[in-house]
Parts: sequence; C-alpha cells; structure tokens
Amino acid sequence: MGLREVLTPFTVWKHVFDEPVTIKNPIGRPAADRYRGFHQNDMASCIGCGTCEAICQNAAIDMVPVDGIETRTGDSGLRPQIDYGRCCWCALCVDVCMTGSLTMSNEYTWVDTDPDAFRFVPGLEEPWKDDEEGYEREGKRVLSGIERIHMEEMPPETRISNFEEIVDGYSRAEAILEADRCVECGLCVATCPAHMSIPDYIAAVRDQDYDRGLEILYETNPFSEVCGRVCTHKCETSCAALHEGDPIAIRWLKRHIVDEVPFDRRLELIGKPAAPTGRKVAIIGAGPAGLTAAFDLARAGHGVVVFEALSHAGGMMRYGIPEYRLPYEALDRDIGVIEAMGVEIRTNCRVGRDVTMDALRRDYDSVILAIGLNMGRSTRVPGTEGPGVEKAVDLLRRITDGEEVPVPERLVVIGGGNVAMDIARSMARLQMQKYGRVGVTLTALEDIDHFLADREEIVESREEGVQIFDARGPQEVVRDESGAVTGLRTWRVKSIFDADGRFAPAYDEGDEQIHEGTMVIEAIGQMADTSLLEEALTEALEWNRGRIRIDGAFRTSEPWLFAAGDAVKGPDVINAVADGHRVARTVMDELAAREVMQ
Amino acid sequence: MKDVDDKFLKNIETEFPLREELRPRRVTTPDGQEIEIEPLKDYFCEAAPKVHPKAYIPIVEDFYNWARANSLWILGFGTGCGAIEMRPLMTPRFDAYRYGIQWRPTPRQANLLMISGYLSVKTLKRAIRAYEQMQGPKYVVGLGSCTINGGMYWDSYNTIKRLDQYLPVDLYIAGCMPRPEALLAGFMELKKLIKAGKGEGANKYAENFATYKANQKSVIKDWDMPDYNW
Amino acid sequence: MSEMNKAKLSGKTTIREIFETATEFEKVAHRFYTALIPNVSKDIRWLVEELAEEELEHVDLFTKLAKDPAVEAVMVAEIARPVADGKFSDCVQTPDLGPNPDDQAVLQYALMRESAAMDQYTELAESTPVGPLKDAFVFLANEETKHKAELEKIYYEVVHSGGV
Amino acid sequence: MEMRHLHALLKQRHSLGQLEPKGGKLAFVTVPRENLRGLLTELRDVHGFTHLVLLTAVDWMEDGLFQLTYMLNNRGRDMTLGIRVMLDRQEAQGDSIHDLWPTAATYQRELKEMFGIDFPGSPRIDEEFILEGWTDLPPYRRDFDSLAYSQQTYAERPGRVTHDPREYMKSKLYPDGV
Amino acid sequence: MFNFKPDRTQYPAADADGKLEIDLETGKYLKLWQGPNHPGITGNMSVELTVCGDEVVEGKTHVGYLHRGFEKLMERRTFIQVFPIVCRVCVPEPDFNEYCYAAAVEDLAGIEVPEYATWMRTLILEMGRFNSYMMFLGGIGGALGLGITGQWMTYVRDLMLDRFEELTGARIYHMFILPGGVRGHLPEGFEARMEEVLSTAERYLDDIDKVMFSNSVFKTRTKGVGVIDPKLFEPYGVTGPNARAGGVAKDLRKDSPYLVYDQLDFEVATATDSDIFARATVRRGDVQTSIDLIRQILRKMPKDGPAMARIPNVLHWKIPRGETYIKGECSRGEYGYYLVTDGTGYPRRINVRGPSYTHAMALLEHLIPGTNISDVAALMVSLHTYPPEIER
Repeated sequence: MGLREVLTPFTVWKHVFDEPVTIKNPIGRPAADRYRGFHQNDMASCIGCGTCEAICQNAAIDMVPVDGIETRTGDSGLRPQIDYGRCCWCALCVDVCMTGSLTMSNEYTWVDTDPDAFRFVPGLEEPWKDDEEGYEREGKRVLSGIERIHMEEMPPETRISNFEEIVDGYSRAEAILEADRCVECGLCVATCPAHMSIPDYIAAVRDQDYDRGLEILYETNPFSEVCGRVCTHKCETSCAALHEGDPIAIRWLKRHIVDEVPFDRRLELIGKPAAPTGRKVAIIGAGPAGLTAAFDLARAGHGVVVFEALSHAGGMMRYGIPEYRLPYEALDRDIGVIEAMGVEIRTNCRVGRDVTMDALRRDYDSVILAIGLNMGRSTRVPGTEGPGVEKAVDLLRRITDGEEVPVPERLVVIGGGNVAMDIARSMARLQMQKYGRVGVTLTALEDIDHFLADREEIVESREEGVQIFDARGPQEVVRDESGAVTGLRTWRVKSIFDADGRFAPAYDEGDEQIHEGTMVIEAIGQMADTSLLEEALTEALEWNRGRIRIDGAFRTSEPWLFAAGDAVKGPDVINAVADGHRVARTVMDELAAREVMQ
Repeated sequence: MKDVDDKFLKNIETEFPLREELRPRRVTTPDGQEIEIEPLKDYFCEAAPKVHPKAYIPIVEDFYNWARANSLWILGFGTGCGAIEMRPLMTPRFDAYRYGIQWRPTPRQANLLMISGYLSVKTLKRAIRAYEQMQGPKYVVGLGSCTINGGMYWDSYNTIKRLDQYLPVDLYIAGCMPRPEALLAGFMELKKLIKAGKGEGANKYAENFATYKANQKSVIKDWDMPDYNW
Repeated sequence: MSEMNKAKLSGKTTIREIFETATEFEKVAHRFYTALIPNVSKDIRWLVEELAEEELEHVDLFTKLAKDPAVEAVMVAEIARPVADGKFSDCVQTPDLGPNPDDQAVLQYALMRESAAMDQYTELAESTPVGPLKDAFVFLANEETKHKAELEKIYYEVVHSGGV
Repeated sequence: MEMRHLHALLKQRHSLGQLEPKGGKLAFVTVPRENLRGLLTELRDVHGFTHLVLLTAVDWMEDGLFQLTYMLNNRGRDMTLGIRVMLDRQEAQGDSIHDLWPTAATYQRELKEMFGIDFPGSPRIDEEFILEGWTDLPPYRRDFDSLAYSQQTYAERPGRVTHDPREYMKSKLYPDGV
Repeated sequence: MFNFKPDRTQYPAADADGKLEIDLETGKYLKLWQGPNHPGITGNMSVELTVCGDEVVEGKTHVGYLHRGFEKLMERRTFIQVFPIVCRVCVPEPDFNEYCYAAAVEDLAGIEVPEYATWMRTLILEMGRFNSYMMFLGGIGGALGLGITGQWMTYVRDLMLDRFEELTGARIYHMFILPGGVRGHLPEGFEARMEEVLSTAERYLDDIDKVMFSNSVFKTRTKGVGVIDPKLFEPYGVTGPNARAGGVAKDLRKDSPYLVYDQLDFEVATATDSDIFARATVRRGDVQTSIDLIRQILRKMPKDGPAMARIPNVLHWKIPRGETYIKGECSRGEYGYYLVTDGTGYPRRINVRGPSYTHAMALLEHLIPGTNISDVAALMVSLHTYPPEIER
C-alpha cells in the first residue's frame, strides 16, 4: 500500500465546487417527445374494431359503448377502455391500430388511493387528451399488411375481343397472403346484407381448410361462386383495413374458397336435405332471391317448385351480368347445388301465361314472389320511340340467349350504373368481333364520382375503349329524315345533387353536345313487371310507393303470398340472397305455425 | 376450471412440515440447562395488532400527522422490478432526501413499504413479515399496474393480482414502471394524505386483521411463521 | 297552364285577385289528379295521390295568403330567396296520358304542368312593372319551381332507381 | 461442414439420429437416453465441447414425451450442438450429469421442480428451488393451465366488461340476425 | 474427476447429499440470512449463511423471489405478444432479451432484418451494456462501503436513460427491438446529445479510477478475495467478464459475431487474477469499449433506411416447427434464447439462458465457504448477477 493509493481518492474533492446535478423541480418534468405515456384516442377516427384489444397481451383493453358514439356501418360504436392495472405501456395497441387513432401522450403521473380508479376510456375527458407530444408510431402500421395482393387480370387488349372471364382468381399462395391481412374485427359482417361470416371464412383460407370455408359460405349464401365474382362487396367499404391501405379483398377470397373445392366435394359437404315435410312452396322467379329461398326451404325438407319465364334459371345473374364477369358454368354450379337439394325449376313457364296465380295459390301452401326488376326504364326524351333505341336489359338478355343483336359501328349508352357498363362492354366486345374496333360512348347524368357503377367497372370500361362522358343530361335522340338514329343530344349537368345529397339537377343549356351513334341504349333503371299479378290481386295487395308492401318478415298483405328480392327491396345479388334467406325463414315459420294450428 | 393430476397434488401437512428449527422441542443451552422451547411462540408476541387511537386533542393529532408526513422512511426492499427506479431517487439527480424521504435497511427503522410491482407468493411472505415488523404508523404504496390488477402477470401462477387483498395499500402510482418523477409525485400525494389524517392503512390492517390473514394464508400454502410478527 | 289562363291572370289588378285566380288553377289541377286516381294501377296510385295532395296544399296556402293582410311582407320575404330552375328537361315531356298511364308518364305529365306554370308566372312577372303585383307573380313562379324540384326528386328515385 | 464431419464420426458409436443443422454453427441431433452419457463425455473430453450452455426440457404432451435439450458449445470453434433426449412423459426420469458439469445440478433441480422430471443422485434435487409451498402440477408442464390456476387462486379486480365488436354490432343493427 | 470441493478440513464434513452436519445448538455456529430484503444490485435473492465467528462455513443460495413464470407465460402468448414481456426477464439490461427473442423468431420464420435495424440493435445493446456496467461499478463500490461510486454511476446511468427515453420512448423497458426490426429511427440531433453523455461518463469514470481503482482500501479488500480458479470456468459454465477476469479472452462479439460486430473495431478487456478486483477492472475496461463502440456505431450506421422488415400479420402469425438457439454477449456473459416452435401461433417453449443462472447458484455456493461475512456482498456483486434472469 503506497501513499499514492491512499491520497489519490482525495483528489475527487475538487468536485466540491461543482454545480450540483440535482434537478430543481423534478415533479412533472416533461418526458421525451416519443415517451410512451398515458393513452389518447381520437374518438372520431376510431372505428371500434377491437384490434387493440386483440393484440393486448395483458388483457388490459375492453371494448365498451360510449355515450354519443353510434353504431354504424364500419364503426362498431365501441371504444377501447384501458385498465392501468394491466397495461405495460408496450404500445402494441398503438402500432396495430387500424386507423391510427390510438396514440400515447407523454404524460406519466397518475396517483390515486382507489385501485379501481385506474380505468378510463381515452379520448373522453382525460387531462392529457389534447397533448401533442407522446408516442405515435412511425409511418403506417407494419404489424399487418397494408397493400392488397394484386389480382391477375386479362389485359384489355386480350379481353376485349371475347367474352372470357377477365379475373384469374387468386392462387393459394396469394390467397393466404391476402387472408393474412385480415384482423378479424368483424366490422364487415354487419354491412354484408346476408351477414356472411366473413372473418371466419377468411380464417379458413388462411388455414387452407377449404372444406370448412365452404361450409361457412353455405351457411349464409348458396351463391358464393356468383358472389365471389360479381358481389357489390359493400363489406369492403367497412373493412377496418381501408383506413390505412387497401381493404381486404373479401370478394376474391370468397371466390377462392369455391374455386378450391371441386363440385362433387361441394355436394358432399352440403349433404342431403332433411326428411320431406309434405309441404309445398311455389317460388316465382329463379333469380338469386327465389333460388336462395328455394335452397333453404328444400334443405329443410319442403317441396319447392320454382317458376321461371325464361329458358334458363339464374335471373339477372344470367341475363343481366355478362359472361366475362360471371361465366355461365360458375352460375350453373351454384344452381346445380340448389337443384341437388331437390328443388324443381320449371323454366319457360311464365306465371300469368302458362300458369295462373290462382292455380299456385290453390296448389301450394305458400307462394313467394321473387320476380326482380327485369324491365328497362326509358328516359322518354324525344326520339326514344322507334327503332334504333334499345333498353340495356333487353339487349343483355338477347345476348345471353344467343340471339343475333344489331351491332352498329358507333353507339351511345345512357346511364352510369353497372348495367350501363355491362351493356357498353358487351357491345364493345361485339363491335370488336365485327369491326375490329370499339365505338361506344357512354353518357350519364351523374358526374363520375357519383356513378353507381363499381369503380373497377369504370376503370375497366375505359381500358376497353369505352368513352365516358359524365354529367351529360340527355335531351333528344337525334334522327335523320329517314328516322334513323344519328346520335344523342345532351346538355351538361352543372350539378346533380344538393348539399344534402338529394337530387337537384342544374343544366347548362349552353353546353350542348351531340354524341354520334346509330344506336342509343338506355340503361338508366329497371322496374318490376307486376302484370302477372293481374288486376284483382293488384287491387287486393297493399302497395308502398310502387312496390308491393311487405312487412319486416317479407309477408305481403295476403297471408299466402310473400315477396322478396329486387322487386321489393334492392338492388344487387347479395341483397337478394339475404332476402331469400329471410323470406324462406318466414315461410318456414308460418308453415310450422300452421302445423301447430292443425 | 382446470384438471389437476392428483399424482402431483401435494398434501400441505405432510409435504411442508414446519421447519425443524421452528418446531417445539427440548434443547440444551450452552450452559448445560435443558429447556423446552416453542420458537413460534417464544420468539414472537402472539398479540394481534391494535388500532392506534387518535390523539385526544385534534391539534396534537394534526401535529403528529405533520411530523409523520415529513419523515417518510422507506424500507429498502426491492420486491419487484420497480425497485430499479428508486435508485435514481436515492442519488443526487432526483434527490428524494430533500423531501424528507430516505431509505432504511431494516423494517424496524422504516415506516413506508414500497411494493415495487409484482409480488411473487414467495416474496409476499417476506413482504408481510417486513410490513408487520415495521413500526406504526406505517404506510404501503403500490407501484405500477401489477399491484393494482395483476399487470402483465395477470395470468401468472406465481404472482398475486391485487395487493390490497393482502396488505393495506394507502396509495397507488400508475406506470410500468413508474418513473422517478411519478414516484416523487406519489410521495407528495402520500404526504398530503397523511397530513389530512387519511393515512390509516395500519389501522385498517388492525381492524380487518382476520380478513387479511385469511387472504394471505389462502395463497401462502406453507405458512410457517407466527400470525403476527412484530 | 294555357294561354287562356295567362290572359285571365294578366287582367287582375290586386294581389288578392291574383291569388284567388291562382287558387282556382290549383283546384282544377287537384280535381284532375283526383279523377285520375282510379284510372291508374294500384301500384302507382300513391304517386297520383301525392300529386293531388300537393295541389291541395297549394290551394290552402294561396287561400290563406289571399286573406292575409301582411301578404306583401310574406311575399317579399319569400322571393328574397329565389329558386333556380335546373331545367331537368329530359323528363319534361307531354306524354299522352291515355286511360291507364304508368308512373313515369304521370310524373312527366305533372312535371310538364309545373314547368309550364312556372314559365308562365315568370313571364307575367317580367311583363309586370315593379310593385306588389310583380312580387305576387315572382312568388307564384317560385312556388311552382319548388314544387317541380320536389317532383324531380321523386322522378329520379322512381325512374333511375334500378340504375345499378 | 465440420458439424457434418463430427456427426459422421459419432453417428454409429452413439446411435445418433439425423443431424439437423441450423445455419453453419448450430445443429440439433437426437440420441437415445442410454447413449447420452457416453456422447456427452466424448464431446467434452475429445471434441472440445466443454461448455454446457443450457439444459432444459420441452413438453411434447401430445406425443407423451419430454424432450431434454443439452446445449453444448465448443468455444474455440464456435460450434453449438443441441442434443435431444426423448423421455417417456409418464414417470419421467433423466440421468444426472452433475458430475460432468457441476452447474448441471441447478438445471436439474429446476427441471424436477418445473417439469417433474427426476434426476436421481443430483444434489439437492428434492429441495424447493424457485417455488415455495407449491402444491399443484409442475407449472411448466403443458397440462398445467396458468390462467385457470391464477383465476382460482388469486382474485382479479372485478367490474370489467368487454364487447365483441361483431356481436355488439349485431345486437345494435340486426338483433334478430337478419 | 475434478476436485471442486472447497477445503473443509476445519469444519464438519458434508454427508452424501451435500448436507453439512452442523449442530446449531452447540452455539458454535450461527445461521445468517442475507437478503432478500436488500436494496443493492444483488437484488431480490438471499443467501443462507452458516457462520462461525465472522467466517462463513457454508452458503446456500435461495432464489425464486422474482419468479413470474415467464417461460410459461410466453407459451400462452402469440409471437408478437411475447415481445413486450421478454424485456422484463432482466430488469437492468432488458434489451438483450428483446434482441435474442427477436432474432430467434426471425431465424425460425425466415425474416431478413433491414440493415438499418441491425445497426440500431447494436446501438441499443451497447447502450444497455453501458447501463448495466454503470450499475455494477456503482454496486461494487457500494458493497464495500464506498457510497460515492453508486451516486455517480447512477447519475451517469440516468443520463443514458434520457437518451434511451428519447430514442425508444421508455426509460427502463424499452420494447424497441421487435421481431422484424426496430420501432423507429434516431431522433434529430441524437448523436450530439449522446456524445455529451459519453464524455460526461468518461469524466466520471476517470474519477472512479481515482476514487476506487487506485484506492488502497478497495484494493486491499478485493485483491486475492473471491478468486475463481480458471479450471472451474468450464464445469461451472462461467462466461463473459467473469471468465475474462481469469484470462479467458472469450467474447461472443468477437468469437461468434452477430449483428454488425464484425464491422466494428474493438478489443475485449481481460485480466488474469480472477479475483474481485480483476472482475471489476475487466468491467471498467468494457465500459470504455462500449463507449467507443457507441461512438463508432453512430458514425458508421446508415443515415436512413427501413426500420422494419415485412412481417406477417402479427395477429395470426404462425411459425413452422423448428428450434433454434440465439446467443449474444451481454454485460454478464453469454445470454441466449432457446426457442422451440410447433407450427402454431404460439411458441412451444422458450428457455432463457441467463449468465446469472450459472454464476449466482452453483458457482456462488462453491465460492462462499471460507470467506468473511463482510466480503459476501462484494463477492456477489463482483459476479454481477441479476436475480430476475435466474428464476425468470
């Protein structure tokens, strides 16, 4: 031990004159900008999807109803409540948040004598509600996929010359990747008219358990192969994933399941119908609503006969939707399953002509009217009477039936809905086959943002060479001296809806245009052909603004007659399917009730 | 409810007998005397804790409370992870000593027990002992989520979930773990409580002694200490 | 509204007279729609009933205004918010109603009537010097325009409904 | 390559299973219980695997097996070999290696307590290690349900309710399911 | 095979299962419990000492006071849900758990981590190592009654915690390294503020050299005390600085480079005496290495780049069956995660290999007999053990 070793330690006494490092007032010292303090939630952008609850490994989050937040499409109306007797401030909930509404402040002081006080719903009244500082995740969410897996499609130049299906469908690998993005919040289920168990069948895709997937599909939708292709997929508008990225391709995943299960296996999985009950139900119209009802009723053991005026079953699914969107074989397979349940479909049998309503009423326990909207509306502007002006639904029907339809070199379509796109694209294909080029002009009252058609329909139409003139109000079908159509005269629509979104058109007469074409196709709307009801029944029934009045369970005012589908509600396949289920359930209840009465 | 494989179920009486040194027995003292001893009774007082009455004159009680509030002596017992944020408080940067707060190495000198987060059953046993050995009036502060509702160990088989079932908690500080600044804020709040005469944890413990004991014994299966060790 | 109607109106010299005449026109319209009700199929009867109902509302309004001493103030207040016509003319046709018209035909007919009435009141207003009388015509033109706008909404819902 | 070479060398003598390499420096191999001791001794004394990294178990309850993993490391050549021994889950018993590596005694005590795998002869094997007064199944076994035990034994703070968004939306928007 | 048994000639012999025949009632021996009530860095564990006078005859370690059942809890959590709890395994140096776990998951799931993230991880680990050594240097002085080191080192550690806070958003449990990458980028001006901390640290360390390492009292109390025979290193699984203090220049950062250590220049500190003093000097050298490494990393790391790889949706992330072992050199030795997956969304088994497990149990029990009561604390601290990683 040297003296040096004894003395050296004393040299640090020099620090006695240093400025002390003590923080003067440490209580409430601001934490770093990124500090993970107490939670904040932007109530307006939160959608209550519960993904935060799902990821919390401490079960610290409850989803609770909050005053002033309503349950609506795409928002469950629930908000996260956090238990600070559980939280570990890992901020996984922030990272996984689908909308980015959940963040953290850098506030960290919370002292209380009551252990039950440490629960709160962020975004309501906490003092740090509006603090700017605090943890937010860097960029968009990374814990679940943002971008949709690309769907392979036939390129425009290939598809325009034929009616082959455009969309390829996902491969297994692609489907798994896409299904993987789903967070299973279930917000979509309420939006789907048929309330399909969307998260469950997406989980089945992820697990590669297609049998289970198919069974789930058939619980709520016997037209899954059709819907997997042409559904208006409103579910995707309430998908939690769309707030930061693309919504899950729910429709394509549904299709993928059906694609992966061979038809025979499908029949096996669906199984046999229940023992016959001896009851008979007549259904008028073999469209999605009628056939869905038929499927449900037949499965329950009731005898079902479907009356179809046209030569094939399927209704608008067959005669309205062109083959390139929905191949007939796909539709046939869905209908095949329904027929396998023992449903008898009498095609070419028009009620009112080949069989009367009275006869149906007499011979069957119940009758379901599912006639759809099969008559096209006309604008009835001057010049619409006479040759050269067609209605879209009529033309589509004729194309499906294989009839020869007139194909002019240039034509004009009026309308901005899916039917307008369907006819425009169908005619474009026919023109391509006949002339080698496309000459279709599409005009619509609505501006492009208000088109009722699906976005991809518009995009694909344009890709295929359809010229779209939006916000054009038709004034007259122009004809030459011989009466032959030469074009359509339109005015520009300055605005079409008022501030409340109600129809209030304003035209600019000064902006007039003539769209050339030797044919005008009107595709503005459809209506039901209720002539089959005949006068007495029409008088006997209650009506509601032009449609047969039904109650919540699809009963008409006549106890034996039920109505469903587009004719009473609207306006797409999945709604019709949903209606079909509901009306079938009512009919079954009624039949059971009658059983009890007797 | 879970299935239990009986093979592994242990009988508390036979599997966890009282440790040899705690059993009543005859011993020979160093000076040759033979005596009977019963350690659990001989070494500890059996009397249960009593409620500490308030001073008769309010102003005196107020004075007591003021004094108590300004000498929070913490037992240096890091029962869980939160203890690591107490070290900065003992050092110059945060310097809790200036607020009359200091750490003591033995329960006899301390009046504040900080339960710094989760408590395993094994530590709970020691914490109870430490608490009971402390002189009244004494206080308990729970740090972090774990003391409130189990925290991130909510599904653990070895940690208690609610501290207030086993010890009378005067105050909770939220966080996982709470920062030194939050701890200081907690101490200031505790001082206010004591000054207002609301730091009544020890009396609560005395009043509800039977309930606390029953709760403690329901999780500490091998109870091998006297019911109250002070 | 025919030229004859226009002639009838342009001869009037007081507001009260104008309103009384206008009321007459509305009554005629009401009678017309009421008579049409049994002629249309039951499923579109709601439409004709609604039209008749609305004409009747106008009758009530005009009758009340004709008796109201503060009519001028009411009118001035009303016409301070002019209603613009959007000229949604593809539906303003004059269809031959025939014995059993359909919903679209009825609507187009009604729209034509409202449109014509609106035009005529507007014309009368333009040809009348500034004063209470002019205000009365402007007011009436406004009323018909509002009515037409309401009909246009129904028209869009009915005719363009299936435009999916 | 080296790992493969070593495996080829030892395979016959110790009835080793297939070598499962994980990258170049880590590999796993299965050995019958009776060959374990010989293999470990040879690896330690001849091949430089002198460092016992860890000894732990994996419960393959569905197969009725416990897997013991002996992780050995050759520090000079930076090679790690995971040696697996499969034990019958019923009355599971392993062979103590505390005389090869004294530190193994600690691991074996833990395995006894947490999995119920006995290692006869290992020092202090029957003493309580981490747990105190434990009366239930050894907690690391798969058939021990931690959450259920926790809920039975300790009281959770009451008063929390949560709602499933999907079911809640159903109750609000289409209560009768349609 | 080896003679690891301590010299017990003066004391009663142990019987076959290791129990000593000590009759406490003779009055010659006394049982003394050290801990668990203990605020020092040895933490919440206890040693049951049997003493004769002030000499320790036997020491039995008791752990489990901090047992939370992590390895069980991890089996109940999905792969992402494990991420927030791993850091709690070791309180003073949590980042190593995050790294080892993330790397193990990435290994089994086949995920390539972006370059920026690997640099960031290295930075975080070195910052964590620095903090851990700060606790050691404070603790070793404190254990011998030199209170000032604890005061200084806690302060310096706190400065580093400020840097952690601004970078990761938390002081102690950073939860920054997650499977797939890291959670963020360096904040603006971070390098300068870090440099300030590092130079402050160097100044304080300089003082530590004067007040502790050149202090004759410290030297006398630590030199030749608590010597671990290097022959014991392998059988007792001694790694890291404890082994380096005995001349074994093994450091996984050098021997089995992970992250970006192969792109960094550094030397590992070693000593030869294998006593408490040597173990303290090795750590003193290592702090300097860490400081240099942090500077180097900040200089060399890419300025920008993605922080996260694309990972599957964490809510239903399944990893195919497999097993792996990921290791690294933490401040106390070899730290490793043994991860077994079975194709489900949950780990089949995770085993945490903490260096304290071997150092604080068998080794400590072996070293204690024959020491003086007052040296036991210093001995425990010098092994640099953290109880939470023993019992997990």
